[in-house]
Amino acid sequence: MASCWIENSTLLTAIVGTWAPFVTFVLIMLFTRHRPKTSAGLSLASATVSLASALVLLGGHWNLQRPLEYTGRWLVSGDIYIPFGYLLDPVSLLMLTVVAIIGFLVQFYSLGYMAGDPGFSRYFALMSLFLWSMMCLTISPTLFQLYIFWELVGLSSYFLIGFWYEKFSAGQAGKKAFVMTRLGDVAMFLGVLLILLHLGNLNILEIDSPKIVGLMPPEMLTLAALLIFGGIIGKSAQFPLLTWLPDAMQGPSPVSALLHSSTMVAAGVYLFERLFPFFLFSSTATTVGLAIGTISMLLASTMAMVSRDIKQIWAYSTISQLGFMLMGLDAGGLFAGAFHLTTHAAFKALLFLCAGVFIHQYGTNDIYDLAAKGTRRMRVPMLCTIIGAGALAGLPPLSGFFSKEVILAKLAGLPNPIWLVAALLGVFLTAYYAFRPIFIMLFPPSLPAANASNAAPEGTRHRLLYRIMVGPLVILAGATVALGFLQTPLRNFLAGQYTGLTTAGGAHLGWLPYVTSLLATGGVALTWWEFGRPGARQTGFVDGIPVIARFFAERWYLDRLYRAILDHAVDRGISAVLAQNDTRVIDGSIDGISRGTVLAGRLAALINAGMIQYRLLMIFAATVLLSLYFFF
Amino acid sequence: MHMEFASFPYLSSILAACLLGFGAILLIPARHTMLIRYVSAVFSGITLIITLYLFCAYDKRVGGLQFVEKVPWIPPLGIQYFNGADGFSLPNLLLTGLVFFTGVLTMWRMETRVKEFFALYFVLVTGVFGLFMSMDLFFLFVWYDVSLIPMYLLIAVWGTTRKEYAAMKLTLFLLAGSALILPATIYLFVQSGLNTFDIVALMQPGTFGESQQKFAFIFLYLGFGILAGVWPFHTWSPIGHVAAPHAVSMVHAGVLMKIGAFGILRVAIFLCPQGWQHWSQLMALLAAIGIIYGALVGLRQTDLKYVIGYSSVSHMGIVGLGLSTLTVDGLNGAVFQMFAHGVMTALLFSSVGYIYDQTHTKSVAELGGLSRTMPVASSYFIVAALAGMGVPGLANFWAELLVFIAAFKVYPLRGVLAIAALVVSALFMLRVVQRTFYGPEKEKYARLSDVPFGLGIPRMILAVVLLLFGLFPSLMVDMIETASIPFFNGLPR
Amino acid sequence: MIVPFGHVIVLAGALFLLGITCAVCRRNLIMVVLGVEIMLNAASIIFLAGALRWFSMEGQVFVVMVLAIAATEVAIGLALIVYAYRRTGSVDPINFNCLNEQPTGSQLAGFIRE
Amino acid sequence: MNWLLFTPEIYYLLVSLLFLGASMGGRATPGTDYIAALSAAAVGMAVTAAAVKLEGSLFAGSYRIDLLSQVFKVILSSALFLVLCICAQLNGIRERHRRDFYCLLFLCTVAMMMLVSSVHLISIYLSLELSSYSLYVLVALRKNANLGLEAGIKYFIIGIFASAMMFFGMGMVYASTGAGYLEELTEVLPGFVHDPLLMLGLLLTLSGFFFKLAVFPFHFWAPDVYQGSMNQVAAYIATASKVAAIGILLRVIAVLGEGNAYLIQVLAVLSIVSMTLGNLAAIVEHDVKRLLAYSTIAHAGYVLIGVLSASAGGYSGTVFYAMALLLMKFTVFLVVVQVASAGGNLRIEQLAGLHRRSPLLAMALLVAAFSLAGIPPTVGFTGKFLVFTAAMQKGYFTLVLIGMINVVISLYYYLMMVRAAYLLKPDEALPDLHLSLPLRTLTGALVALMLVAGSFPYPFIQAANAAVRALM
Repeated sequence: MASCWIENSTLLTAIVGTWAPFVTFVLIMLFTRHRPKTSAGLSLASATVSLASALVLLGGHWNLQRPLEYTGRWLVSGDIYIPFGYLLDPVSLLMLTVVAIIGFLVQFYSLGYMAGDPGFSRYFALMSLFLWSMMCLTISPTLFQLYIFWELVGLSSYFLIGFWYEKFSAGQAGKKAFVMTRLGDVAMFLGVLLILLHLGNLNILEIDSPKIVGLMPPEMLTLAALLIFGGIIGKSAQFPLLTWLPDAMQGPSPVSALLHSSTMVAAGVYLFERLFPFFLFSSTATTVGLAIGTISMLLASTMAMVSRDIKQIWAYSTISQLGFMLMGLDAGGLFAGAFHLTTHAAFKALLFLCAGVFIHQYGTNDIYDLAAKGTRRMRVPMLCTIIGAGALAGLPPLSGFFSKEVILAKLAGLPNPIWLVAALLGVFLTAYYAFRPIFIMLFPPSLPAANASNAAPEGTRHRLLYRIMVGPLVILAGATVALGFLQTPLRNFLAGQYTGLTTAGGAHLGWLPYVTSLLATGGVALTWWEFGRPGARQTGFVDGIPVIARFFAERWYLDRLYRAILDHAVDRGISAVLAQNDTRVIDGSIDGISRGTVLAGRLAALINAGMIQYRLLMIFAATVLLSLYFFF
Repeated sequence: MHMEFASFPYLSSILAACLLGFGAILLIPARHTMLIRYVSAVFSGITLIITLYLFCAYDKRVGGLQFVEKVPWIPPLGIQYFNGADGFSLPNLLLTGLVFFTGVLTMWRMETRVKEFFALYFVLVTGVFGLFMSMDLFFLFVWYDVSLIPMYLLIAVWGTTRKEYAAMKLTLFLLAGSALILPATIYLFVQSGLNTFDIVALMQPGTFGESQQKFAFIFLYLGFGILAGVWPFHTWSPIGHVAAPHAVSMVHAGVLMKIGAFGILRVAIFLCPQGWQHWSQLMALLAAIGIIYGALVGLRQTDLKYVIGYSSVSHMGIVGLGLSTLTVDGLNGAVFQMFAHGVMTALLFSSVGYIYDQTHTKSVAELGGLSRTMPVASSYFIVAALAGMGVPGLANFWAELLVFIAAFKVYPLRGVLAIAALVVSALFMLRVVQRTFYGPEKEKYARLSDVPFGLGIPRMILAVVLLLFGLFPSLMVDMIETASIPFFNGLPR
Repeated sequence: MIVPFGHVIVLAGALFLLGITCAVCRRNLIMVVLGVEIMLNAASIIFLAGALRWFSMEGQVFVVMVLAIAATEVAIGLALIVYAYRRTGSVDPINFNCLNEQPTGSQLAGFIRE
Repeated sequence: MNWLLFTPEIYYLLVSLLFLGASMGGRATPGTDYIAALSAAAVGMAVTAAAVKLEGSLFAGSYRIDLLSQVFKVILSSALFLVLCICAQLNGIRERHRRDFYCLLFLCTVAMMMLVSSVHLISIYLSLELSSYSLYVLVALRKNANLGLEAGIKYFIIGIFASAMMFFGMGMVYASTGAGYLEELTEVLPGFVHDPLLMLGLLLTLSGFFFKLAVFPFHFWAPDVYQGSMNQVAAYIATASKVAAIGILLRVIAVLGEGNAYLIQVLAVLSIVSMTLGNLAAIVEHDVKRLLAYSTIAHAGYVLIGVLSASAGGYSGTVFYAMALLLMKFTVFLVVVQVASAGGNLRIEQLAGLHRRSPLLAMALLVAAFSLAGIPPTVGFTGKFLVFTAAMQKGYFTLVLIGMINVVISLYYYLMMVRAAYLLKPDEALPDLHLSLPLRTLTGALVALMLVAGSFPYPFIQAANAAVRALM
């Protein structure tokens, strides 16, 4: 660390903001495990500190000219230098702020949501751990640091998904998430090493500078970019590693809101933003990225169309929206990706938190059940859900509309129109699946008696908890509506990033917004026809074709495929063969040697067992043999 | 007789503490079990304190061998009692101190033949300490055998599953290793023509010709490699881990396997650098196979200790890979990994020890939902498992990082394979955690108690160490570099 | 020497072999001892040949000594054999092979195999 | 002639004659006899020790007194003393044979002492035969006559067979060189290196020593004799007799010396076969004494490694090894004698529960077993190390490697003994073994000595070096 870190207020702010959650984590784990209130207080306080520092940093560097970088020695070994430090530039500041805000809101919300849980302290400790690692990831100046915290957010995700570890499926889901992201991480690690090999260090600014093209042969650069993209695929749950995210919904809803929609899974997209110029150096990599993004987007959309679990629907939509972001980025639109990331963070967190309120109240995830139990009477959450879904669907004038529009504009600028067409199809499908649960919940076929369950829960304690939970909803809903109008300031803010870079400017097509909103409205309308209108059968058009519905519901059989590979190829295949090899071949040969030795021992004993004269003969024979040795 | 002591003989006092402890235990009548435990704890604590002191007192700016003690032993053969500590041995000494002390505490509740157990345990550790500090080939070999022999009784008497088979197998296997080491050692002694077993003198460039180095290296590598669990000579280790009592498993996986790796480093690589360069391809291959193989076989295991055993094979493969890279980073990583893996496995075995004492089973299938009944014990295990998976923030991550970077540079393909094994190791570690600690609580384990504070101390120490070096890896790497960089600069190019 | 040295060696060797044959083939302890005596005598012949060859008396001293030694040998041997005959009523060496009960080894082998 | 040089031998001869006289008349008084024998042996040890610095030659130069012989005599006299220490309960033989037993034991010791001093073919042959004859009778003395008798007959037949071969060989050596003194041989040998007659003669000559040392193929008596003779006699054969054989072998090989590649190769082959065969056969053995016999055969192989190195280091290593063998073999036999106190044979399983019955004996067994296997820091390891180093100096890498592999094999059966003592539970509860105080002290001292001589071998190595200097 720079020696004057105390005096440098920016750095001090950053350090305090990022490390406060870690201190909280340690304090809670060591001392306040059995004092839930203290733990929550500590955690919330540190989240507040982080939020404040993030806002201060953002405000203080709104007009940042060039990136600020502070590094200090962490580890030096031979010619490997691994620093720890802070890199403050528009991209990281924006992400930092997003993380801090949503982190704060979700923690506040959790006060209500997690109240009374036996693992209350542990929950807040883990949330702090996550916040710490996510913030450190965001401000990483080197890929090493980024990779380290990348792993750590994965770890906190593992623990938070499996938070209710007594539920076997929760633990399984956590494991699945960790291992699948690990798969991507390994690829990323290899990519990082490849860069290290050629560049000699992993400073992000250096990787992003054009000199890398001179240092790395093009095929190596492409390979490195693709490998790192592997990490993004894992973390952002893109095709083909997308199946862990729906399962991750086993965790508490606030966790889904924070980790598995708005921030952690967006880390993949963030990494792309970080290495944006680097990726653009390799056209192959961007094309592959575009394809992966598109496939993920469409695939997830189809899955969302048939799911009955509200959190899973939003999870699929997350995958799909992350795909959108990657498409935008791969098309060369840094702002497109970053802007959609920001708005998505807001509205997706909103959606999950709303879903959390429903689930907390009614104890079920199934949208039909929820509808039957009367979610429509919970006015605020319902309204917020509609706002969030509207943003998700890209209905004007909500923020989602603007951010998607930017991406579409970038895609339209590409020579190949197929990406735009796919994206427009995605817009339609998004609108369809986003409003499907809404209409189902709004217009249940039959409602329970009005008084049976009041909209707002009864009892003062319940009411308090409910209020605590609703507070963040309102804020997020406000943000969802407002963010769309902040497009220009944000664009200006991000314009400072990667100034030297010239990318193909997106075509500014006048007709695009209209087409988009038309498609979105069309999607909503179709949903209304199928689910919303009075007397609707509440089955989607996909449900009409059972084969396809089943296909979608089974996640295109991807999960089964992986399971089969793991079970049959790895577990019962390679692993079993190797285990057999261990016991049969290696141990077998060693035991064989021992047995052989014993056998030889018995033979040797046999030689010594004959009668006297036989022994005399042996002596004589051996002597003759030895003397023969002399003569020949 | 000419003796040479650089300072107060700290290193010898470690050995003295062990031997005094041994003597004290022998003198106490067998029925005073509590007294024996306290005596053991005190003496092992003393060794821990001394090693810790040495680790801190070592002057990194000066580097080289410090705390040197030299006493002629058998002058006609040039054998000296020659101890010294450098950046390679200090981490291992500290590790031994840690595992020794925590091992004694882990066995606090053991009731059968307490006196004999601790006496043998002290002998075992004396050998280990001696090996790490000895700079004389002859003594190094002696300590090697001293540390192996008590294993037989320790496993055969106090062990559990297939204990006699395991004990016999382990002893013969490791002795077979020494059967390769001793001839090579004497060979080097004779070939040098210096009439000395002094490693410092023998490692001067030009002492041995290239062909001699190649010849001796392979014997030394295989001999020590057996103890280091090099594939395909690893099968003794999982079986041994499983059968041994907990503290012995701790020492065994935590320290004893390091002896093998340390021997490869201190003897084979130091004395035969050209042999090292010649055989490094083979080393890397065996190591890479070991890493993947261990992880994949570990996937199939259903006994907690077997899982740990195979993970050790995999992790020791990482050490081997680091040693094979012929780079500073590789050596740093390998030595760091020795330390980190030692602490990590000790923690794993210590936790499993507690769990086994409570539930009387090690079968993953029978266990389940333990997080509910014993959250503290579980979290220790989980911390260690995470370290084993190479999660950042814990010491193992750094070690593996350094090794992988070096390996990727030098042997891209083998490096990639080894890195890919990270996924498998994550899979099998998490699988065990999932089946053992998560899931619904089982009726029969509902009444078990969690780790009381006192018994938790050893695990706490180990976990803190893991975290400390995970957050501040420089503490360790700077230490190792004081040895690795001069060693590399001294190599003939 | 009248007889060439080589011839004497051959004679001694033949005698020695005869002795060995006797010791190995005859199923009688006394005959075994006798066979060994023949071997000693063969050796004596060599010594005598050597004494003649090198014109030294040492060889003859050897022979004298060995006569005494052979006598002792036979004394002890006969004592043992007579004792044995009294106890077992037999001087067939095959009757004196009860010590080495065949080691089963199955237990140990089983242990290895487990 | 300076009869002073001959003092130890005369002393032992006199004691032996005294016992001979006593055995002819008077009633048996076991207690007194034992005390007398033990104190005679103790005094003998002192006499021998006092004579250690003597030098000179006797009997027309056929008998040499030098440091080597005197050191070996000290070892031999201590071996006798040690063996007598465990003869307190001579349950193996009839009471009326006790005095005969002592007489023969002393006589045998005299013969062995003479053996290590002999430098002429005749004196070698004579003393060898003398020691053998005493042992034949000692073996046959056993009360359980079928065991003792059979062992005695086997020992006798194989012994005389080997001695006849040896004598034949001596004849060939003499006939081809005309030399009877070892020194003469040294001088004339270089001219005869390619004479097959001489080479064959040397090989056959060595067979007598090989018989004593139980080297393949002259080892066939060992298992049966160890098993058949009573425990104390077996202990004596395993210790004293081996030491004497090593002593004379050193003398002879030192004469044949370097440059005799054929002979060295034969020795190497014999060494390898002996170790391997001995160790392998021991694996499946259940009778402790028989097992020890096989282990003796294996050890003979290790000894040969030192001998065939034909260098000062090798010889001194061999001397050290002889001392080590005495210590560790005797310790095991001490345990055997104590555990099988009724005088019977001992099976490995009968060691079960020893660690409870007598922790001291169990520990002695443990240390001795590891020492026999050659595990540091015991004396057995140091001995092996010295021998191996010497062999390596001659470049016999493979030999050392095979030796080490044999160590691994041998560890198996030594561990089986340890296992029995520490792990097995006896079928029925056996009473504790109470050792008398002197025996306890002796056991403790032996254990300590094995460890101390293993860890601080320098003084012992110096002694061995000094002794060997007489050879060079």
